[in-house]
Amino acid sequence: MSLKAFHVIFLTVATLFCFGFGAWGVAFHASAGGTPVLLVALVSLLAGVALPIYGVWFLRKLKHVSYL
Amino acid sequence: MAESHAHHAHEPQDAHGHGGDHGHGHPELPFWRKYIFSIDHKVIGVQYAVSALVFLFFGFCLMALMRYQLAYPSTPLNFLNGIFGERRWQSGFMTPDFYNELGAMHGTIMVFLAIVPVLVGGFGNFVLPLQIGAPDMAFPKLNMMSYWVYVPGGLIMLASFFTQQGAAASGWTAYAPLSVIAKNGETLWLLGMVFLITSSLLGSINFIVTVAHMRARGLSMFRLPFFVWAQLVTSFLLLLAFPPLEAAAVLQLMDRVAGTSFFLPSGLVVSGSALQVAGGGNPLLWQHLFWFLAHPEVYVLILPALGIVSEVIANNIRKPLWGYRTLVYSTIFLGFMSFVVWAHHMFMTGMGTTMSTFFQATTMIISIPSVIILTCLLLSLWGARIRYTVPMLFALAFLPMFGIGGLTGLPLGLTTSDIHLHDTYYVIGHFHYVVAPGTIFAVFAGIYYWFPKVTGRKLNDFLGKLHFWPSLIFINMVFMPMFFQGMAGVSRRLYDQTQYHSGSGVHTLTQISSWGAWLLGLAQLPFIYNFFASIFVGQKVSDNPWNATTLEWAAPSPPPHGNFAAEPVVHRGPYEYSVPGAAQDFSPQHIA
Amino acid sequence: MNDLRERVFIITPAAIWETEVDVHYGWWLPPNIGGDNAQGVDRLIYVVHFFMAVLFVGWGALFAYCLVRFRDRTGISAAYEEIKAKPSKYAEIGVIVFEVFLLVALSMPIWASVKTKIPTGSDVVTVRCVAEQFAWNFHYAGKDGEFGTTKATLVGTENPLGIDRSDPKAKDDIAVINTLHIPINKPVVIRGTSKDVIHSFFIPVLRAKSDLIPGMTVPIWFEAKKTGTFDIQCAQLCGNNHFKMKGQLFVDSSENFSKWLDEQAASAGGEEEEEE
Amino acid sequence: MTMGLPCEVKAHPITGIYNGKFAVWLFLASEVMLFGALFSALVLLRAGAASWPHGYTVLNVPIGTLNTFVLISSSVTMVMAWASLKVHDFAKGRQYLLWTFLLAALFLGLKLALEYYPKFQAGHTPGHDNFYGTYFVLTGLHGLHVVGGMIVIGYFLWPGAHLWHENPEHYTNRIECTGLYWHFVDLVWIFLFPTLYLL
Repeated sequence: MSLKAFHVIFLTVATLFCFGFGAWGVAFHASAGGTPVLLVALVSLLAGVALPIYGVWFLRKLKHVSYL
Repeated sequence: MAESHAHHAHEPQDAHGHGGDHGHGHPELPFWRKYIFSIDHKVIGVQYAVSALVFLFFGFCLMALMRYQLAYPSTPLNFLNGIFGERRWQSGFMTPDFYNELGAMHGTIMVFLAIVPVLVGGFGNFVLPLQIGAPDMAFPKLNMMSYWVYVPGGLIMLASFFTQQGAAASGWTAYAPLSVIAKNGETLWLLGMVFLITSSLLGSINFIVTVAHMRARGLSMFRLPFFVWAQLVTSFLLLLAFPPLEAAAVLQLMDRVAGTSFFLPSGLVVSGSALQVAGGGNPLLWQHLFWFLAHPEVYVLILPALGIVSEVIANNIRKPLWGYRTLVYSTIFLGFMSFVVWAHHMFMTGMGTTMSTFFQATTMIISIPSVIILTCLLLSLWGARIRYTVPMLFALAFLPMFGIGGLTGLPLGLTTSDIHLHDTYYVIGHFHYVVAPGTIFAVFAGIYYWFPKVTGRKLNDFLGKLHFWPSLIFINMVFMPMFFQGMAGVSRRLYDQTQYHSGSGVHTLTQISSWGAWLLGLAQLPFIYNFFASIFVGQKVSDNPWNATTLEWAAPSPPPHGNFAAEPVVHRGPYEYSVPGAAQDFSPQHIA
Repeated sequence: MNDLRERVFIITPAAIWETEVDVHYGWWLPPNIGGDNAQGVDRLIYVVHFFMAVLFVGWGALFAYCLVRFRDRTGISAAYEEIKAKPSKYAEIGVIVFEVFLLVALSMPIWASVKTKIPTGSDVVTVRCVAEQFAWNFHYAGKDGEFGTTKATLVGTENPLGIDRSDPKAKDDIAVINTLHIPINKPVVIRGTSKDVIHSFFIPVLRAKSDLIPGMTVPIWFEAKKTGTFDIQCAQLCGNNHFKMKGQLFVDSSENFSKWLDEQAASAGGEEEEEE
Repeated sequence: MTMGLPCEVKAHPITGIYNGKFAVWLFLASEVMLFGALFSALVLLRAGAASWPHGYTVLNVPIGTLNTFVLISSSVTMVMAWASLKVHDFAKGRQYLLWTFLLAALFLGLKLALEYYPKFQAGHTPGHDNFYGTYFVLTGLHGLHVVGGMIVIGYFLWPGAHLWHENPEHYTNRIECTGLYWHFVDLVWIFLFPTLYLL
């Protein structure tokens, strides 16, 4: 598996993490309060949206590189 | 040998190129690059083998000392007082502490510093690239590094004997909490283990890539000699089983030096006072992590040995091995299964029925491929024309010895019979039959078989037989009594067995065993002499003195740097002996 | 006796008896004085070894035959073709079937009985066993049948178990070192644990063995069918005096066992008065 | 010395990859076993513990999250370095590599200054209890992997950079291998962070 393929896997896991963490942070804020946590949670949700967009751009850029 | 220039003209000179190769404008490598920090797989293989044999001998000496204490627990040896010093030897007697150090270090040295390095590092390194027709390993520098990581690991282990508090004394299994509250030698042991594990990891990666990528043209996976398959499966075991032990070693190191309590439960009271740690740990965690490595490790000790034995048997029966593919599949299956049997070492830890059912079932399952492998080798003898060469004698002796070792595993693998036999001498007898008359005989078979390839000279036959027969007799004299001692209920790792009535009942057997060990030591003298003398005065032989078929015999003896004069091309399977219609009774793989 | 020996004896908190045991230990399994479980262990050991002997002899005979018949001599040549070996296939299937039989019929039922059918009821004798470097502490509940609480902080040379004598349940508790008294023909449950390192409680004549692990309590149960004095061994390396971690098992008649309990109770009560 | 071993640079016809990539994947398999064993140890200890704090009550979640993003970005710059080398843009590749190196250093700096140091100040050493024990072992071992990665990246940034001029494809391959390792280290953190900080 080349770095290209591994990067795609990495981005998938990172995106899942971003949404997961965002959800956790919002829930945590709802029950226990705390501004810093809410802030990083919102950033995380934004990153969760940004990462797949970057991923598509990345795949276009490396169209000619093998997955193997 | 001159032809080698044609193909590898850009390479530095052949290390063994007797004079004639000089003056072509290639700079000769300095001594330290050629023999010490060499990146040639053959030199590294020899380095590994020689270091490991030295450790093997050292580990044997530790055991010979222990055997005296066991056989004559009340007869002092006063002349040793001065030699070993007050802490180790008092008023003519070994101290119990020193006995435990010898025991722990004997196990560790034999497994991690002697057998694995000689099988994988030694034979694997020297033979494997030759057998697949490769110029070297895939990563020559990594190869050098794994040897030079192994050396400090070994030196740390040895150095621990000379520290003030002595070496590790908690057995080669280093069970917590004993090992955590033990003296400083244990810390050195853990450090040494981290080095040895790292060395094995580097080596195993190198082997796998080499087998996958460096095979000669035409050498498909099912044309590989069985030895290569055995090394490949072994490498996967090393690669995947060693890291958990590395994790465990790190955790135990933390427990010892950073005050954590991963393996220490709450409320420990040591020598009458409460231990000042946070507690909350679990001693069984260590055992799980340790045996997750150490069971696959058993197959690391035996699979390459089976590989060597198969090569030697195939060559000396002058016919193809029976069921080559079955052998390969069984070996792969063994490798997989070895990861799911580890807790059969832990039946006595209060394990319930669910766990034990699983682990004794997997243990029974893993016995089946071993039976199949032995059967294949036995059936290979049918219709053969057996040449009783010295390597063949060792290889043949391996079969029943390994058989005894394997069979005696059955009562230990069944929980109910294990209740009585667990941690008795029966266990010691069992695993020593696998690794001593088993693996070590395979190592001897390999040495006698490949010595002509390494040196261009043969070991003396008469001395070889003088080595074989006494060794066979005495090694059984050492280990056979242990089954009876175990039956009688003698516990392992006892400094003085006669303290218990079970031990005094079998004391004669203990003494027989000890004498067997010392005589076994004497029986190695012809070998040691033969080994060193033959390097210089052994009978010079051709490149293929055994009329063998595999690729290593296609290279010159000793093989030059880069191994083959021209890259070999493979036309057939590994054991094409006595092919009907062929001119000779062997058809080498590389001859069309 | 030389210096070292004496010193080793002093380190050991245990007194080592030189009394003669009541069975002969030889070169084979020691006498079996246990109940059904212990007999089951022996049965499996015998059956497995018979099976191993059959395999080894059969295999060895074929091996020896091959070595002689197919030796290198003039006039014979090796056969290139593989032989068809149906019998070996049957032998392998036979091995598998027999292993399943060993596992299901002989091993698993006994193990289940040892591990899960821990006897309960009024005639069961329960003893706590706390192993330490290098002694076995046995703790009997006394007349009330209930164990008093123990605390690690109270552990000392006088009170190796750390029994809290202020607990009313602990008043009549009995603590003994390296001596295990049990009555004949009654189920005995040992609740084993350890103070420091892992020990292994092993009574060869009862075919009973279990690791005693700090932080865990493991039940070990057995019945003794014969009175007498026997060895308790440690089967797990536990430090430099592992070899001396010897206890004695006294299997008493019912009367002698009650008598012994009464004597111990009297002396336990006496000790307590001294303390107060 | 050029050995000219088979598949050192070019892909093997059957496996489709070159030696180094194969070796790195094998190495990563062993790393999976290493971290797997430690995660299992954590699970076993936590399951058997009398009490075990929730990570967010004692650890600094915002700093941990920030560090997670630092590592994710470093993986992006790492892969960009390789992509640039693939199109023969050495200057740009090296720039991205430098960014990766700096982000790794930032991660370690934040970790040491804002996480380890205050905890040691408060007496929360590894020996405090098994929560801190596992926390320090897991994050410490991960930190060592980051240091290892920095050493490798640093090597290819400075002393090892000349390989580009001798054999650009070989150099690009090595950066790919470094990237595979670096992605793995980052992935470990992405699993480590929720396990330790959020559960």
